Amino acid sequence: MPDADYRLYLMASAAIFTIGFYSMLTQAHLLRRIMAFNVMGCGVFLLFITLAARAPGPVPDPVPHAMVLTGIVVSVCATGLALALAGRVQTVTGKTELEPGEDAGGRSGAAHHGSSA
Amino acid sequence: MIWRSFDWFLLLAIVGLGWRSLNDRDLFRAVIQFIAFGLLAAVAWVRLRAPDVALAEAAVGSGLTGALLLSALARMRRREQQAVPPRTEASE
Amino acid sequence: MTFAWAIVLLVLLPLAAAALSFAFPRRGGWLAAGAAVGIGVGTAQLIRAVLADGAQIHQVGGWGAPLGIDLRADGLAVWMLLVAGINGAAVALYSSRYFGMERSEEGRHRERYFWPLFLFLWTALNALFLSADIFNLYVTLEMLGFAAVMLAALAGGRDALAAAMRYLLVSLSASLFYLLGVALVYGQCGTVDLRLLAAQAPAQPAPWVALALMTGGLATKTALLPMHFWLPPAHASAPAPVSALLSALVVKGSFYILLRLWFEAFQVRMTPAVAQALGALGAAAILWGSISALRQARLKLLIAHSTVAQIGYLFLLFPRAASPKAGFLGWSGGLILLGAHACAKTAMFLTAGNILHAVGHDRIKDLEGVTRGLPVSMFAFGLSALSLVGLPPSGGFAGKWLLLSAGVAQGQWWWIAMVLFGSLLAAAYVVRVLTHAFTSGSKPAILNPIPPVMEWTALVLAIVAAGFGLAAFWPAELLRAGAPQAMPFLAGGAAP
Amino acid sequence: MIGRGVIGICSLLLMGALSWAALSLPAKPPGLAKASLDRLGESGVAHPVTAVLLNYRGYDTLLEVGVLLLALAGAWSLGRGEQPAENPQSRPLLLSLLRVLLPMLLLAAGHLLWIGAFAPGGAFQGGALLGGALVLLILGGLARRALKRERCLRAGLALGVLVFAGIAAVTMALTGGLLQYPPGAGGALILVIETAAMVSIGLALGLLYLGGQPPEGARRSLLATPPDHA
Repeated sequence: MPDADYRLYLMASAAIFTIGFYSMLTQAHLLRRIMAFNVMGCGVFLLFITLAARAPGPVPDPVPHAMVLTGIVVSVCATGLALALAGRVQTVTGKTELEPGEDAGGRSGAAHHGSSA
Repeated sequence: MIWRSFDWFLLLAIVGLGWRSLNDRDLFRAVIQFIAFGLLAAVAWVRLRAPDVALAEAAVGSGLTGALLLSALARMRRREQQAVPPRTEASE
Repeated sequence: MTFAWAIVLLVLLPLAAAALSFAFPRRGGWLAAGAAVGIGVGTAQLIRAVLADGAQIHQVGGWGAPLGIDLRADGLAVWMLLVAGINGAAVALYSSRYFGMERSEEGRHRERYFWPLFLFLWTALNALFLSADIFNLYVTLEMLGFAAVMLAALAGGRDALAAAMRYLLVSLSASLFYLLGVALVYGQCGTVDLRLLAAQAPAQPAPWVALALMTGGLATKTALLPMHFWLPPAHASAPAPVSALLSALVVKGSFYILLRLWFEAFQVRMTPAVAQALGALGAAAILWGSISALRQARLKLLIAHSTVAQIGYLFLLFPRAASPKAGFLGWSGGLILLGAHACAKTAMFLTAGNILHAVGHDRIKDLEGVTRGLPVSMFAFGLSALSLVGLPPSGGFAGKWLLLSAGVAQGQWWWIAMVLFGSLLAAAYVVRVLTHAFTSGSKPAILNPIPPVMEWTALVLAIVAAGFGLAAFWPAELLRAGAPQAMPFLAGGAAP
Repeated sequence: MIGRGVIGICSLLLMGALSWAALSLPAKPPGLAKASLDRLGESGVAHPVTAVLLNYRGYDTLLEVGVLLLALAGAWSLGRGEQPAENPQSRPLLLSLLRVLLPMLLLAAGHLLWIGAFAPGGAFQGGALLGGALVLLILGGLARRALKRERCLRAGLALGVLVFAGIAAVTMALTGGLLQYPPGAGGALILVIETAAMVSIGLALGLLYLGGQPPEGARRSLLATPPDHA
């Protein structure tokens, strides 16, 4: 297997990261935004792995590989956590997306305090 | 030459699937495309001589993440069908 | 050897306590108390070591950078550890009663999960402050982010969950921007160690892009204007002790990494233009945050918006400290302000929690008579307001004074006007709360009694914030004692 | 709200900057490939990636095992999840599949753990397989009783962090260095850490599938979502 043309892989990593970033900002459905985060992460990992493959010597650089393994596990943790949170958001608000106007903060305060007495 | 076209094909497929998985109207199809995206990424890691990462990507990045997404999607669909009136408080 | 054992106390102990408090949910409070004592001892020892011998290095695994990870305790790191320790301990003490007040199943559930999440948050902060490795910093940043988001979601209401969801998405994307920068830096320099990067001083294009990506990600996590939109809802809808942690400590974690990048690893890139740009964003944040704080109807939202403004002050540190002239004045001023803001903000949010629980709401215009019912809490609020506005002898005063002196020495009058105007605005929004609270209204409508511990914890922190200016020479000495070699103009004040 | 056009233009600029920066990186990067191979003999394992993960940069992995537990604790803090609805038609198929697949997955996980010392594999990959096995068990409805034993689950989840942090503290006492293994003991200690970590990783990844704390039987928590039996 001859060496890959690494410039292609580098540009692909930039493209994948950007696609994820663009969709994170333009998509509304929480599931899609969580997938967008994973796609962004994949772009970053592709950059790490390409850099590792370019290292001079008989074998690729193991340090970026280890970093990506760490990154993949962090990603799946984040995905599980985000999906669980999205599920709760849907149960409580009935919606699978966040409302853009919520930042204005009309209602606030820890809601549970209202019920404590 | 063969490897070069293989690289082109692989990367175009990854980028294309990445885009489709985030922009497909049908969420179920989007998730399936996302899983395929992860599997192709694992092929890319093999191509870049990173078998450890390929193993982890196939098992975790594509497999488990895909399972998480699918079950979350099923749950979301079920909640939508039940159409529970939105509750205002966490307590009942 | 001191440093080695301090790491065990500061990182391994809270981490193990977090795991244990997850395995034994009923013992969370005691485990947190044990961790707090250990962290206190570790911080004290480390401060002594840094004051006596300067910066401390520990090579994890004995490998040493670039192959291994180095941990480092210098004046800046130890100062941050101290600020986190004081506020963390106070929040732990407050929470030992706060979550127990609710005797429902839901309240018990919250208390059980508060402790492991809180301990993970503390572990992440300590590990972050000690790390000298930008990839290791990424791992600590993720731990910090997860813990912060899930603590914010603990309130469980509609607003809290939606705000936490937004916070999580923003935080995860920002982390990836940071990680992408780390990848580019590694590809260029072949190391991720802060001190080795500083020695290389790379001048190629890739580190510029990397630095821009990392700064963008970290500024978003720090909620610097215009990336502040996620902060007010998340901080205001969380339970009171969590709001305190988020405002006082969590945003400062990413700010700390920004300092490390710009003043240490990539010091050569710190051009006046960059410094002025970051400072200008800070100034805009002061204006926007203060004005929107003035317009809030609810106390917790007011305090959260005030955090956006106070973060702006922290970014004034960049133009002040980057100048070779009087750089150390700006550096120590900014960092003293950081500590003072942390204590004052914790005290304020804890007070707000007391008010919310005692009268059942936090609408500012209906707070009449609260002072009669909660005199200790309102006194604490007043004292912390003193520091937020920057009146002597508070820590806020000392920090602003040093920033101003640096500005005067550098002849930058525009910035001085900015600091003073920000103080006026801060005075306006806290006075608005105080006038309502100190008006003797019809009845002190206290519904629920507040445990004394919760009132006195807030007061002690407020006293620390308000009286801190009297001892401001001490942190300055600490910061100077362990200043890294990469910041020569900071240590001596001489031109590089 | 900013329009899609503005976001699109910003994204294109971002992509340009990223490509430019990535392409400008040196073709022969000054990485740590040589350094990590040169000192492989001292690390106690023969596979470079495992050496980086558990020795050179073992501190990262320690914190990361913590992140995993934190993520699970966070998901549980949201309340109870749901037992996935069973499809009675596909259940026999799933069960017969499980009978074949489950022992294979467990064997493969153990194999990956063992060969991680000298070949691609290790605690993460093994843990991922364990997590997959647990997901299949949950899907087949075979994990119900196990999921009720919450105390055991909690202990298993915390095990990885506790063993890793404990060994880190012990190495400190023995050698004066955090995670600095005594000469010759590196391989054995790494295997102990990896075994404990694999159990916790597998449990955490599998349990994240439930989307919350394992569902309770009779007693319903206030925070639980309304139970919906298909």
